[in-house]
Amino acid sequence: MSLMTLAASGNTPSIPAPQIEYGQLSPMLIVFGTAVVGILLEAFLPRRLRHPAQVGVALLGLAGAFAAVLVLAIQGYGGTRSGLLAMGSVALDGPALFLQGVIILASVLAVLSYAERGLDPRIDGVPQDPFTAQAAATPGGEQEQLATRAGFATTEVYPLTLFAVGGMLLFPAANDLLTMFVALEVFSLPLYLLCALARRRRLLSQEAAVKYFLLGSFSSAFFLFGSALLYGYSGSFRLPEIADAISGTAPITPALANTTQNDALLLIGLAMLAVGLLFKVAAVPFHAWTPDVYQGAPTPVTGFMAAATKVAAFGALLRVFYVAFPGVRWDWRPVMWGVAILTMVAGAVLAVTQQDVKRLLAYSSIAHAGFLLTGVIATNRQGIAAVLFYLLAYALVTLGAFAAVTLVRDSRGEATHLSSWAGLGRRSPLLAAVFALFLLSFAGIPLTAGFTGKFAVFQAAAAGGAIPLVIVGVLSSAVAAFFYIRVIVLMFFSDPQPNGPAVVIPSTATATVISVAVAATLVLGLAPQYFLDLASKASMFVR
Amino acid sequence: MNPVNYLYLAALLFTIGAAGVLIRRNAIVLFMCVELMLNASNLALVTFSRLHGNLDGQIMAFFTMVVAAAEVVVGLAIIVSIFRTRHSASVDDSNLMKL
Amino acid sequence: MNSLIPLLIAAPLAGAALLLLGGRRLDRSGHWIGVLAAAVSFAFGLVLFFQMLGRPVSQRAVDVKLFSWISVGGFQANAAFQLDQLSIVFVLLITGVGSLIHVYSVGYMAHDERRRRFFGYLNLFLAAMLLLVLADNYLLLYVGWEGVGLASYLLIGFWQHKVSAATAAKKAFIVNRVGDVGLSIAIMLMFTQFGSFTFSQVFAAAPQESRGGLTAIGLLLLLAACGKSAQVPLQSWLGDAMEGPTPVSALIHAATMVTAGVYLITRSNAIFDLAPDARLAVVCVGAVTLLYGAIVGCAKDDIKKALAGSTMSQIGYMVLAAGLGPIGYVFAIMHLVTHGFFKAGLFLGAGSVMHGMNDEVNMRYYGGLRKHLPITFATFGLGYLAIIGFPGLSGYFSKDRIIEAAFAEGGTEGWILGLTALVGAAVTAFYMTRIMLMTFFGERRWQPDGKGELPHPHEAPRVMTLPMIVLAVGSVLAGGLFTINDAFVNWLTPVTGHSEGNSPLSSGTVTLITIVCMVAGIGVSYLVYGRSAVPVNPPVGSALTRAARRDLLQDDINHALLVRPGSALTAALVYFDVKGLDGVVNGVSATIGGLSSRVRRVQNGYVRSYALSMFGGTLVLVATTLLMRSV
Amino acid sequence: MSFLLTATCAVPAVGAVVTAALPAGTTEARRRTSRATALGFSVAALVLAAVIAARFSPDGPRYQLTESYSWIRAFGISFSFGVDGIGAVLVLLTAVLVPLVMLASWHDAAPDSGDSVAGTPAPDGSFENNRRTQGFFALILAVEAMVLVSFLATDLFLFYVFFEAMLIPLYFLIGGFGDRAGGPEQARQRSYAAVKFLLYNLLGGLVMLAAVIGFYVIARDQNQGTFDLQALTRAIADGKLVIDSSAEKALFLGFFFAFAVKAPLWPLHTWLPNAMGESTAGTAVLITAVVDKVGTFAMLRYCLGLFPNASKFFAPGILVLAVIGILYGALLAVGQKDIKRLIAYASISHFGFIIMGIFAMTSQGQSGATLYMVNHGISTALLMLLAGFLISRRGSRLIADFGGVQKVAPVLAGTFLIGGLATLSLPGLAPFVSEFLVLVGTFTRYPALGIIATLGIVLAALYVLVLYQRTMTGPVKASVSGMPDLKARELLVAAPLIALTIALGVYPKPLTDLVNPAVADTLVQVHRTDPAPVHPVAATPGGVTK
Repeated sequence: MSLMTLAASGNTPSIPAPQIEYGQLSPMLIVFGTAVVGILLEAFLPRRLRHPAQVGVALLGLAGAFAAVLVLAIQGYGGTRSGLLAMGSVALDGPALFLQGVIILASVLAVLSYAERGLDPRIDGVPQDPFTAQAAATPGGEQEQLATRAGFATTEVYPLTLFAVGGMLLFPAANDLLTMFVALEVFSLPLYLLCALARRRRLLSQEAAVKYFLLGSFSSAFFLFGSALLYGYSGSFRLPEIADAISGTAPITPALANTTQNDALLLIGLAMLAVGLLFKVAAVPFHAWTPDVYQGAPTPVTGFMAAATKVAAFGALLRVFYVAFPGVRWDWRPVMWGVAILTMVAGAVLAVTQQDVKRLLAYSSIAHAGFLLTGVIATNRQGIAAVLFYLLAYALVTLGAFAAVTLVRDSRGEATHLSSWAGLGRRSPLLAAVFALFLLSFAGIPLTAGFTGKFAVFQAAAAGGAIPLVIVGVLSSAVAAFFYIRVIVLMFFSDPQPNGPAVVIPSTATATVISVAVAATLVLGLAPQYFLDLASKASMFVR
Repeated sequence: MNPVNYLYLAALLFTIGAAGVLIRRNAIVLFMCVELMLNASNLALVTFSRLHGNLDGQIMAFFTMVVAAAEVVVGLAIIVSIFRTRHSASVDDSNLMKL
Repeated sequence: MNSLIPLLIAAPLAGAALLLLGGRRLDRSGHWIGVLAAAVSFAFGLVLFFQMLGRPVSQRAVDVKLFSWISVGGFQANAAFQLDQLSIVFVLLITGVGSLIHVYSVGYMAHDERRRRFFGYLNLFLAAMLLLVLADNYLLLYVGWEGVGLASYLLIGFWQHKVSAATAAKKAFIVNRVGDVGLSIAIMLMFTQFGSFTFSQVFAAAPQESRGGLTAIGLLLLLAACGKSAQVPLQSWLGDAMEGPTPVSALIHAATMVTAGVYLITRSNAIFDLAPDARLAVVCVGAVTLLYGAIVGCAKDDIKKALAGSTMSQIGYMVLAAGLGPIGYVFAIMHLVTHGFFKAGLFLGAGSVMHGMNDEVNMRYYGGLRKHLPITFATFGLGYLAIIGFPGLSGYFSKDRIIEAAFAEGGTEGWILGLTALVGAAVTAFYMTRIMLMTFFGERRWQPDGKGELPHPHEAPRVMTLPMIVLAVGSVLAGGLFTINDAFVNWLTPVTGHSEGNSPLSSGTVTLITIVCMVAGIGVSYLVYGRSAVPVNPPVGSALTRAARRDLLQDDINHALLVRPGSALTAALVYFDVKGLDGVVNGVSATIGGLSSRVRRVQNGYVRSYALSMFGGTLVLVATTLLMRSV
Repeated sequence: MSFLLTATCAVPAVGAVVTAALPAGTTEARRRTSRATALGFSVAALVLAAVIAARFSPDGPRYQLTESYSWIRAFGISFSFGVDGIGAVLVLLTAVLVPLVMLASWHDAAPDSGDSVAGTPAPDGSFENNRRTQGFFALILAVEAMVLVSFLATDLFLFYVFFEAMLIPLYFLIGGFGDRAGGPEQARQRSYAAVKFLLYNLLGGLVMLAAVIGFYVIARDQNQGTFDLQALTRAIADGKLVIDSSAEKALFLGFFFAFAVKAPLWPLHTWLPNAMGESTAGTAVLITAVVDKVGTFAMLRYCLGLFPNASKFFAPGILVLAVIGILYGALLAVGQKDIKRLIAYASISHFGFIIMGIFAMTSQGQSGATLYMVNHGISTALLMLLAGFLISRRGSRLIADFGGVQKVAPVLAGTFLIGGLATLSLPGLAPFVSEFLVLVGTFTRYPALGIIATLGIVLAALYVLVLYQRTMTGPVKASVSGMPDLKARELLVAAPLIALTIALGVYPKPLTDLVNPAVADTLVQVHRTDPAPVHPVAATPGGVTK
């Protein structure tokens, strides 16, 4: 029966009012609500109060959301009581809660490093944060100088970030493709803007924003078209229903019987959906935006993107593949094998010759995406748990690393060229040691968080029969180790440049970020049992 | 008319949009091509909705439109600001960062 | 009283430790500590000897186990000693002659600032040699064996500031190491075959072993003996070893070191008896070395090197005798003992001459010294007579019996060996007479030293002459004493066995021919060096002479065969390591780096090309997904 | 359950933290405090190691004093410690060497030395400069702690973690505290050496990681999802854990590769000469005498214990590589111009012996190899530390820059000679016992290889004596004429090593008693027995026990 005939019959069935479980959705609602409050504050508060107020509100909101996540987890929504919310469009289960927790943690740290105002010298007694005084002013123009003098600040970044966080919280929890698409855009659009807001080197910043925006929307189009095809195949956007259609257990309508025979719809849709997600996780060959955007964006934003986006995107990737497509894993696994291998190898090899520390970390994040993909490919519970744990470790260490990058500065702002990092270990051994610790964790040296994560994903992959992937993984780890160590060599065993950068003593905000990251690196490396258990308990998707 | 033809049209539009992204230099045109891709998807969605006889696809199309509108806001803001800086909307001029 | 046996070694070892660790405090009195240690050991040796005499023949050999040294699975090595008739002979020779050399050194090294250390090394030498002859298994023997090598290294290179001395010391050690490889492998082979390397057990099990196995063991032991006893082809170190102070040469040549090879072969008689092929190799080596040493000895102008050639030749006799088997073992040892006396005497005499002649060693710059150094002349002369086998002196008895035994080997072999030995005897007489004539007779050919002063030859102090006199007495009497009632033969027979063999020539005939040969050698020598004046500058000489002066080109041969290819190989390997292996390592990293910078170019900064890569990636992804299904 | 083994590992670890946390070394007194603190901790570790050795009963079970604490249950990983005879002697070795290395390096990490990191002076009073001494000693203690854990761990994963982690402090020791001589070029060389060391070993470790994971997955599939070594070996012996032959070979190679890099086995050795050449003598000793032993130790314990059949399968090939290494290392040593690189190549030759002994799979070979690890540690430490004293006096590592040292510094020359003689395995000194056992053990099963390897002893004599001759003998070169003899501190370093060299050469029984039962157990694991003598002596061989 077509829709037209349905409407014509005049016998419109009553549409049931949607049932919304506000309590269980509270983490996202709190964040969105805080973001709205932030907009209002922006509108009504005097300029000088905005910064403290926005930071405070943002942190408060995130803390509230985190508390909500904790409460939900304690109440068992991550395990036995997990279920579907909002008419089945949002899932509340272990992976969702775990990743939401991680995203909120990462956001808290990101907000803290946004709030850092002690790094750039004050201008006319006004402390300078990492963001441009007035985004609309042309770089280097008169208007910009005036704005700077006047102590303008783009405090809109906090609500923007909160919107992004809200989207990210929703993304891994989305149980249908519609919600997922909306979540994708909700967290992407603020990020495009955030990229453009750097105080220094605004040309690069704007360029990063343009690139990110164009490529991001390009990939969204693929995602959307993929969704459309899958809808065409299965008649539904719901992930479980797609799975049912694939396995043939769905109630058969005539149209469905027709389309489910057309595997091309399914497979092309799957591939295009995967493109959208792989773009967000920065897998090769959809990675090209990563180095440029990471380099150009304001460093705190880069940290936030690198950490939280990856977590959210992997969460969605896991859910899509584990909930919707387990029935066709023999089709997508070989392809994902190829992507994983390409990502690990290309990320590691390309990083070898990088000269900019932010680009280096970008390529490193690509390589890590490859390692994470091996966990996704495992297609077993251990794989889920391993990816969850890896994301936790990776997110915290990444934020720490980017926060550390913000501290190395010369007269033009952050000194990200590697040559200016030479001899940093002699000028500032503490920072160099901390950064070295992060690098060692990235490199997967035992007793650091990175090693535990790597071990977890590799063993899951091996258990899933992907031994060759593991071998490629360890070999590219060795290549990756090379460039991490190159930085360490540079910091500790090279002569400092005569006019090299100085390390600025940060305020409590950045110091907190770095301390938390160090603690996480060590705790997740030395005593990861609790978090592994947590990830393991959370490794069951609800359908 | 067989609804499948709409699907072919959607695929064609999508491809045209993608080709436009690859070929055109002007950021605005590039962005319009992306919009074209989104609308191609919308066409597909609506077609499938009709095919399956449920409303999900049409609802999705509405959402897509909203999202596209939001994207335009953000995108134009970014493109305009970079145009003001560089006095050029050519994406090929933005390659300070590479390698 | 068997606990004295370890003390035999402990005494000189303690002396060495005391002297080497004691520091400068002992500089003034240290040398006497060294002498005392040697003498005490000699005293212990005498006590043990008389105790042994007092026991019935069957109970003369005693075993003392100190502790289990190495014990892993079936590999059981004990620190255990065996004192039997053979070892006591060596003990007495080593400690007796050794003590005399110690005493002599007190005088000889009186002005050397490092005298204390010298005595320490001497004591170490004795200790190592005693360990060698007292060990009850091959592994412990090996310890002494290498210990001797170490001590000789230290002593030959004692004057380390001389490049030649340091080089000679190194050469001695390394050449010896080549021989040691033989001993090592022999021990491993014994362990593999018998599960043991203790003398008694190996000898007991030897008869079950195949002839091939025994031959292999025998040849390996021969290789070891060649190294230590300076037999061809491992003879090259001996001549250079003269770089050491003269008492060291005396010690190496008479009492220790070079005798070790003969000891090893004789000790292993149970193996050689069953391995005729190995024995044949032994006699060949002995015969060749015998002539080799003799020829070299004829050509050298350096008094010590001439004596060194003589030693090589005499040891050749001993090895030859030992290789003859039961016919010869006893005479090998007997010649070894008598040789110990007269060669020590000769070297100490040579040292005395050098002492008088400002350390000049070239005999062409000697001449007419008999009046200036009467005691030296007398003792050296007696040693000379003994070595050429002058009837009635000790060399006569021992060497004669070896020549006899060589003939007694029988067959063509016997004739060849016997004649070789005879030729050797003649040549010995020739070169020894040459030394005597050039040194003590004829015109003075003394050369001024660096300050333009002629040497003032003077007799050495009593502390040096006394040992020379004692040794001279020994050189005269030892041989005679040993032959009374075949005392020496009977003494050793329980250890080595003895058989008379059947010589084609009667004993008397051999003796007669030997004496004729000797006289002929003396005669020729007199014609060359006695009748006419000795030229100060050596004549060009025949090709053989020139070759002999260069030790029959031994170093050139070693150089061409081993050193040059060896250093070429080393250089090639160093190159290979850096460019080859390390090149691969660095190449891998360079390849990755190169790959990286090439692939990097894809990241060209143009957003449209990024989009293209995404689009291409999507197509590939879609295509492969579809392909996977169709496959 | 006693806490002895944990305590032994913990003491140096705590020491490292405490030393690093001491007030900055702005004055000599403070620096002395930090050095003394570090030394104190290392001596405490030595005392504990001695207690372990004393409480270990050779007749008891293989692993004793065991402790186990849960660590990462998710992967079946625990903090399990246990000591066997092989571990005990290596723990002792480590504990003995570290204080001596510290004593020898007493002034190697002094601040404002002008060389600091990169050939130019560090800014005076800078943070880096003031922390230098503490950093150096703390890093040494950290290495010690990690090495001890590796020797005492009875959990495969625990072992792996520390096997890898110890690279990091060592890396900083190599790269940050190199040899003093030379300018920027040498600084470049040093950082090259450090990076090469780390990457090479990391690559080995990562390959092993893949094998560890593979092994774990296979074991878990058969309900043996644990990393506990004892449980695993028992399961293998009982047939509860069956690894398919080709998988076993692959896993063996994964493990072996890591150990062969670390040991190092020819042709994976090229990092060692760089690392030893460019680091301080103390660090070089730490690398070759202590850390590299973890590699050979692990071959014996893990390769043979977990993969008995693959070990047997690959043994001939490995033996060939080992023999090549013996001769190759020795020949390369002969060709070196640099004292430290010479010693490094000599070590490569010696590691060939050790590996040969292990894979000959006879009791003599393996006991010998274990003793060899200890003895090589002692002798190389002696030679290398003395070489370090020598080099620091002249400021050059080139052999050609020396000559006639014995005349001006006889004690230095004499002790150096003893070190050299130990290196060439002179009978009567400790290395002889082990070398001969290895050779015999190899010969009984592979006579040809045994014979070829024996040639190595000639080459050893050659490189040692050539080194001694060129540096110590001959006329005194002007550049060494004012060279002082050994100081009391330096003698204090050399004396115990010399005493040990002699004592263990004369009476190795305490060590063999500890090692033999563990080796016997290893041979049981690989189902190998010693070849019987062809013509056994009629009576029981003298003094055979058991």
